[in-house]
Amino acid sequence: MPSTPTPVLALHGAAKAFGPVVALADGTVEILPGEIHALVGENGAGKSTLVKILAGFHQPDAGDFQVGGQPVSFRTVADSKAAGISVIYQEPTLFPDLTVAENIFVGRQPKGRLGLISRAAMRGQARALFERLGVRIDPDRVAEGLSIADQQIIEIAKAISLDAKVLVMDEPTAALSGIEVERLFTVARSLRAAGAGILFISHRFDEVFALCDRITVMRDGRYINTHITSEVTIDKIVREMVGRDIAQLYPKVVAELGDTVLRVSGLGRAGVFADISFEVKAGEVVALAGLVGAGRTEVARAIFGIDPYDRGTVEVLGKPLKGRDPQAAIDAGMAFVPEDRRKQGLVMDLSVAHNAALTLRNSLARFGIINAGAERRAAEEWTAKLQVKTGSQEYAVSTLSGGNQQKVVLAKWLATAPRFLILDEPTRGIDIGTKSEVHRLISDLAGAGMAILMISSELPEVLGMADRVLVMHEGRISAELDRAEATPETVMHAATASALLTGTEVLTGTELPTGTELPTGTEERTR
Amino acid sequence: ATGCAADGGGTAGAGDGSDLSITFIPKQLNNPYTDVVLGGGETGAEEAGFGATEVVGPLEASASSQVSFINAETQAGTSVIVIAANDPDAVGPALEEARSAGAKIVAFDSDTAPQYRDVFISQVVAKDVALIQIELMSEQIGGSGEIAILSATANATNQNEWIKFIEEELESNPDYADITLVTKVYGDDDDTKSFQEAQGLLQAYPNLKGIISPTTVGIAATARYLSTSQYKGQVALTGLGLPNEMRPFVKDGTVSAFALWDPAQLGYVAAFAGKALADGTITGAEGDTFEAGELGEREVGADGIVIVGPPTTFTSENIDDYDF
Amino acid sequence: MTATPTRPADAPPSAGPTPAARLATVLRLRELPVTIALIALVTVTYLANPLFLSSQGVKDLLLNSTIVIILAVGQALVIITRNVDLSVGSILGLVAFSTGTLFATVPGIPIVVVLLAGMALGALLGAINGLLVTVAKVPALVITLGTLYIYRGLNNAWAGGTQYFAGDRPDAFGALSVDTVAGFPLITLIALLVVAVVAIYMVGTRPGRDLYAIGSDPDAAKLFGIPVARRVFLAFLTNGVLAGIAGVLYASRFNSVGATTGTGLELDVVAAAVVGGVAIFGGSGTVVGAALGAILLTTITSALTALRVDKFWQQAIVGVLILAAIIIDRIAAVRTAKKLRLSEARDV
Amino acid sequence: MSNSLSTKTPERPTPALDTSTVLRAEATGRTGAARILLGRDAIMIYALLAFILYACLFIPRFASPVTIGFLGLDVIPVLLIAMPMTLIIITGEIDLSVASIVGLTSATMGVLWDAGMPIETVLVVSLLVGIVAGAFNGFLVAVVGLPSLAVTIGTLALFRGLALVVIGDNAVADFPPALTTFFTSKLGATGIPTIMIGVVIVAVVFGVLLHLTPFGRGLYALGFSKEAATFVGVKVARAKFWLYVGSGTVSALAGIYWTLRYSSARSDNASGLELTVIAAVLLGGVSIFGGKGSIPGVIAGVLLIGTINFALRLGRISDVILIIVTGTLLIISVVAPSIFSAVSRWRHNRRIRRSLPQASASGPPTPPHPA
Ligand SMILES: Nc1ncnc2c1ncn2[C@@H]1O[C@H](COP(=O)(O)OP(=O)(O)OP(=O)(O)O)[C@@H](O)[C@H]1O
Ligand SMILES: Nc1ncnc2c1ncn2[C@@H]1O[C@H](COP(=O)(O)OP(=O)(O)OP(=O)(O)O)[C@@H](O)[C@H]1O
Ligand SMILES: [Mg+2]
Ligand SMILES: [Mg+2]
Repeated sequence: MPSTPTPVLALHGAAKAFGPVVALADGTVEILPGEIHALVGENGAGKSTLVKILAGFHQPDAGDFQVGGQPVSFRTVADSKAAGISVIYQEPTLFPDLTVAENIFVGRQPKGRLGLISRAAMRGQARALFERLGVRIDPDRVAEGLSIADQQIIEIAKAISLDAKVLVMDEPTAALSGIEVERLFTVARSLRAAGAGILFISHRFDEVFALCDRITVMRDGRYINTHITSEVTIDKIVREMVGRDIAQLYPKVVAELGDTVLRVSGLGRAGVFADISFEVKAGEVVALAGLVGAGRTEVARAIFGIDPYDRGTVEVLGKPLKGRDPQAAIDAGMAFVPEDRRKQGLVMDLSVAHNAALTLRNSLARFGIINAGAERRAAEEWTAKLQVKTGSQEYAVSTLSGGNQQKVVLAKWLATAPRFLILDEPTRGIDIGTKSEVHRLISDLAGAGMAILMISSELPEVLGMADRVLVMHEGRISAELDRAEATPETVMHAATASALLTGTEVLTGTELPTGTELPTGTEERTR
Repeated sequence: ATGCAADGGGTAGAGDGSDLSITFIPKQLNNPYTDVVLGGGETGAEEAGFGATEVVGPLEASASSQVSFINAETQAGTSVIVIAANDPDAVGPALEEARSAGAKIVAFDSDTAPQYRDVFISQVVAKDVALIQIELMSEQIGGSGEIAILSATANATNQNEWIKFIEEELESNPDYADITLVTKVYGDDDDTKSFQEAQGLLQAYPNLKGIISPTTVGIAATARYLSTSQYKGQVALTGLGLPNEMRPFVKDGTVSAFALWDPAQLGYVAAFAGKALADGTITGAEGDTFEAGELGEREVGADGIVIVGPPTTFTSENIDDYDF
Repeated sequence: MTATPTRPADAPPSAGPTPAARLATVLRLRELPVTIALIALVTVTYLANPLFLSSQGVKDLLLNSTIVIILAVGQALVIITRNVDLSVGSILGLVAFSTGTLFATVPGIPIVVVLLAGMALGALLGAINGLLVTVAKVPALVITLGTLYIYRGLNNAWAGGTQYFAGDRPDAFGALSVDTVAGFPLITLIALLVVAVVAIYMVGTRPGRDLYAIGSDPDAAKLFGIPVARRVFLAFLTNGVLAGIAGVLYASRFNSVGATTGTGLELDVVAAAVVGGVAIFGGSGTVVGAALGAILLTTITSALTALRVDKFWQQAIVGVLILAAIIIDRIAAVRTAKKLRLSEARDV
Repeated sequence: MSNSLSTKTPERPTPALDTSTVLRAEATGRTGAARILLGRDAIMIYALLAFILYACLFIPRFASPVTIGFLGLDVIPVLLIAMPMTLIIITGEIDLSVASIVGLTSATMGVLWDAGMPIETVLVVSLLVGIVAGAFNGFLVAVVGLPSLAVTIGTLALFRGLALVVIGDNAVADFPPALTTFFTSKLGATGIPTIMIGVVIVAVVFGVLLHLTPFGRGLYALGFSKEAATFVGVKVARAKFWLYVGSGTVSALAGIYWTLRYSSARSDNASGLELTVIAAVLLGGVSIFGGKGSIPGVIAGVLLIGTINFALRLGRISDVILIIVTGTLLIISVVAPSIFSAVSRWRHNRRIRRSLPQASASGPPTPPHPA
């Protein structure tokens, strides 16, 4: 092996557990100066946890950490920053009440006269940064209400303005369009040329192969391998990431289709999505694919009545559904497993039984009083069917592991015996074992005649489970693909294609929603 | 602090009373005027021969807060409860219960409704207090002009009675024909609030010649405001105040004269009245008499009211002779 | 419909905000409603009763609001971090009484020393709040409700029936709230100085901006590496110091200090901050706004008296004012959010 | 490496592929009797019983039926208002205006009675005033969506102000004696106030509502996360609105009780009571963030403060001590759990650290470097 320069950052055998869940068992990565290093792995592989250890946000339970050859042990995020590590987190961390410029410079605002913060200097520097990234965002507007893409750009601006030795980017491109991604790459390459080390996390292999020098693969919280990009193929990386045969993971059984259960026509909400029309038949699994921020969750929420919509109709079994009324949706036979089980799916302090029976609470009541016995039986039935592993039905769900929590969410919705089921990221952040159980369940349910709409950011899951794939892009359905037509390429193309066109082309033929206020001075405020 | 009790070297009361207990329930604890009254009361209780003397009460002077203290005393089997009522009716049912459990009830300083107590120890004849205040005011403003009253709480029994007499006197007495009472405001016996009420009065009534404040907190706060404002010396102030509190304002000319009885005597007499009731020497009927230590014999008047003594007028000449 | 079509990615950014944008910024200021309300109130009252703005009238207005201004500024700091301090009334009471005690027991003690002592006591009490909130990580509302009782209890236990009166204090101390410079009473000048210093701190220093970031999103602040606990502690400490200053000035301004001084002030102070545009859930609002809120709430009482409005209406009007403030704030927020959603949206 | 983990979880089928490997075989939690006997509410009830025992033994005259009577009458207003307050705080909101509604109700009763209306009408109209006041809060919080802390600080001033407007500085006292005696009467020789029956009914209604009905389940969900509640069909705005109406109604009942028990209708009745109620509710184990708490715990909290209060008065110990004790209890009740959980987290982390392999043992892999 040739003698190599000292890594700017080296982490070996890092471990981190949250309660009973081991998020990271062996986090290992070495970044050389002047290198862009990719970190890939499935959802829940522990990438973000590793990033948060580098950032000093989590303290590892075990492991060996060096920066510039010196052992370090960060106690706070500030320690990590001081050591020259700059991090873009997966979830944007903007302060909604502060202005864009301030968000970039929090904690290190440029000072002017009398040692006070100079707003003019801050504004100027922010503009310069945006110019470098090739975007236009008004530095003086507050961050509240920015699109996810803009938020991501601000995160990037924030990180590169630090002139750090190590730049860590956790899925920075997830919400960006082609042009913006290209800009980001240019900036990243120039930082590399200046000698910085960059850790780049992405689920998009084209980006990884276009940008990165080396690739580290993680699986199930463990380091698997590191490759030099030019010496490896996508296939090999995918095999290492997944660690098993895809077919085994997605036990899809194509079911016989029945009547149309859900019909959505012309659904639209100003500024969020438009012209959404599709059907789901009994026994069918329809996947809603697209990039993060494409508006899939919004559509599902509107269908279920969580959010309002301005136009269009939703019909269940031929009957129109009242908007903005989830109870009506439930009564009509709908169920919705939301994407964030901690905040939306479960009441963490309530017991497993109470959670599992929460959707049934009205029908379990006689004379307005919940029948405790019936409640326990209803809860037990489904938690048993789904093999929720818990010591007792009376434990608070917060004591369960993520996978088991997700099963409780599924149990509580399946208990309502729905005709139509929406699954939003049903396997996000759960372990592989449970994951395949969930996939088998989805197949079984469809086989039993349930209509299913599944939102997923995992392409293999979409391709493996769906009978039909609807691809969303910027709030519209950009493609509808049969199981046979759906390949990684066709889906990704539909999810990103129009973003590769120029803005004006996208716009042609788009009607203005009537009655929409045109805000004044938009060109000033926005990109 | 109690001039009366100190100079007499009074005789200790009857020996057989040591199993009797007395409890004072003032309007509010931690109030300087109350402390003087209670000081007299404790001296009186000791001289009258009570075996146990207690002082309990709420930290805030609200109508209903005294009730649970009365209840606790009822349960403790206290022989005599001496109370200054924040509200004449709110304490009624609780006092009835205490009485039926055998306690004697003495109201002092501020009366309850008459049916709830055995006797009421009044500072002075209510009318006298009213008259002396209006008289002092009339002197200071030369018998004509607008005046206002700054009182304690709007429900305070004693203040309202005096105000009523003041209003009647203003209407009926030809000497006061040129004096008009423009408004009554309430400082709730709270220093800050009284201060701001005084301020508001002067702004709202630019022709105001004088303020009567029949409460020690109110007069002190008003005096403080006047002494620091342009109205010092222009607007007259009188009422009922504690000499110790008012001394600087008398000295600097903000106030020329005000009145008060000796508060310590109030507590002192109340203790002896309680003893007499407990011993069965009196029942609270009109014409009953009892020995009030060094203050001599006192007689129960109409409605069970016992008058302690005439009010004193304090001026720059005599104020240094008093220490309370 | 949106900016998207005009998004030439490399168009040169404009140099600075246009005059129209500046005007828009002014119109969006959270302090605007309270300022307008204050001006309107003073004008109307003045027209009805010119005495309201006589030199004595102005002096009284300023004196009345001085104490609440200082407390509201401190409270604003705490609320901006998404916390609240209900114990300020009790802190003020304790400090005011200790001021009285100091003057009475140490004859000839310099006023500055007393002021510093008051600030130190306030700092101690504020630090206890801050420690409990940050170290035990429990909600400030509960903790400061607890310390409200404890501090008040301590004050009652210490003071008992003792009260200190104006006469017990040196004349020079009392003169602080009597003598004026350019029409401003000295204690009001102290309060204005406090407002200015804290306002500059909040606008112009990094730790000050951190407080906004923390209130805006505490989780993000932690992820970002802001020393959240230290900053929140500092906010409580500062609030304690300011309550301490207010306590000392209270003793100068009012006749007596004793066991009950400062009782029931807490909700008035929170109300002043809210009326002044400080969002109750943190992240936005300014100390200048809070100070204006304090002035408005204290002025309304004087104004209604000067207008001879039945005093029984005063408290109800204060209530209406508080509600109006939050409703206006809400309407503004909803409108901005809607505008942003439409302007930022993709072309759908 | 994986062995050291998987041996601990033999019953899991796919340990090698499992990120969320469970270190302990089962999640910890308590079941059945232990859960009930060791819960937060139970601790409050033990504390209450322990204090009552102490007071009976060491405070003269405490152990008597008279205590029950006086204590009962004293705690009724707080007990009543604490019921809806518990539900409101569980949903993550707050109502600071309750004491002002008591004052407004009392003032209304005074004025109407004084104006010669029949007492039945007076009671009904006063109750309606409370309901309207609650609905006003509910409208602003639930429908308009304003922060309840700010709204109810505003209505705290507004309702108290309206009480002043209604009755001014008058006090009305001459309510029908039959009614006022009824309000202080006792149930035979038990010493229990007759009116306690009504209070128990209110407590049972709210207890059942919170713990046994679909609505109550929804409230916990709502308090934990508004989103989670919306997903299971809880009508968030409607639920909150009715809670504030409930709060206004019960506060009005407390106002009627207050007025008739003290036979005194005044605008300043019950002023400052809101903080006492909130302190008692929080002491009873309700989390100010919502989602946690129970009616039995709150009742124990209210009774604990009430009993300490009464015992101190019986022992003629100054209210000063009571204030300090209340504040200290409140702080301990929130700080103690967070200290316990910090300690157990620390112990858990230490165990994990020991059970996880150290990096040095596994030996750092040597990734390839670009040539
Ligand atoms: N704070 C936490 N508490 C409990 N479990 C956690 C926590 N953070 C992460 N986890 C769990 O740790 C595992 C790894 O999560 P992590 O976010 O690191 O994955 P990732 O590789 O970044 O996935 P993705 O590609 O979806 O971003 C998941 O099972 C997740 O649920
Ligand atoms: N409150 C909001 N105000 C304005 N725009 C919003 C708001 N919430 C979401 N959006 C916009 O709606 C779009 C869709 O967001 P969302 O993240 O839910 O999409 P998604 O396709 O469900 O992605 P994923 O499920 O992978 O996270 C985003 O572009 C976002 O900017
Ligand atoms: Mg991640
Ligand atoms: Mg989504």
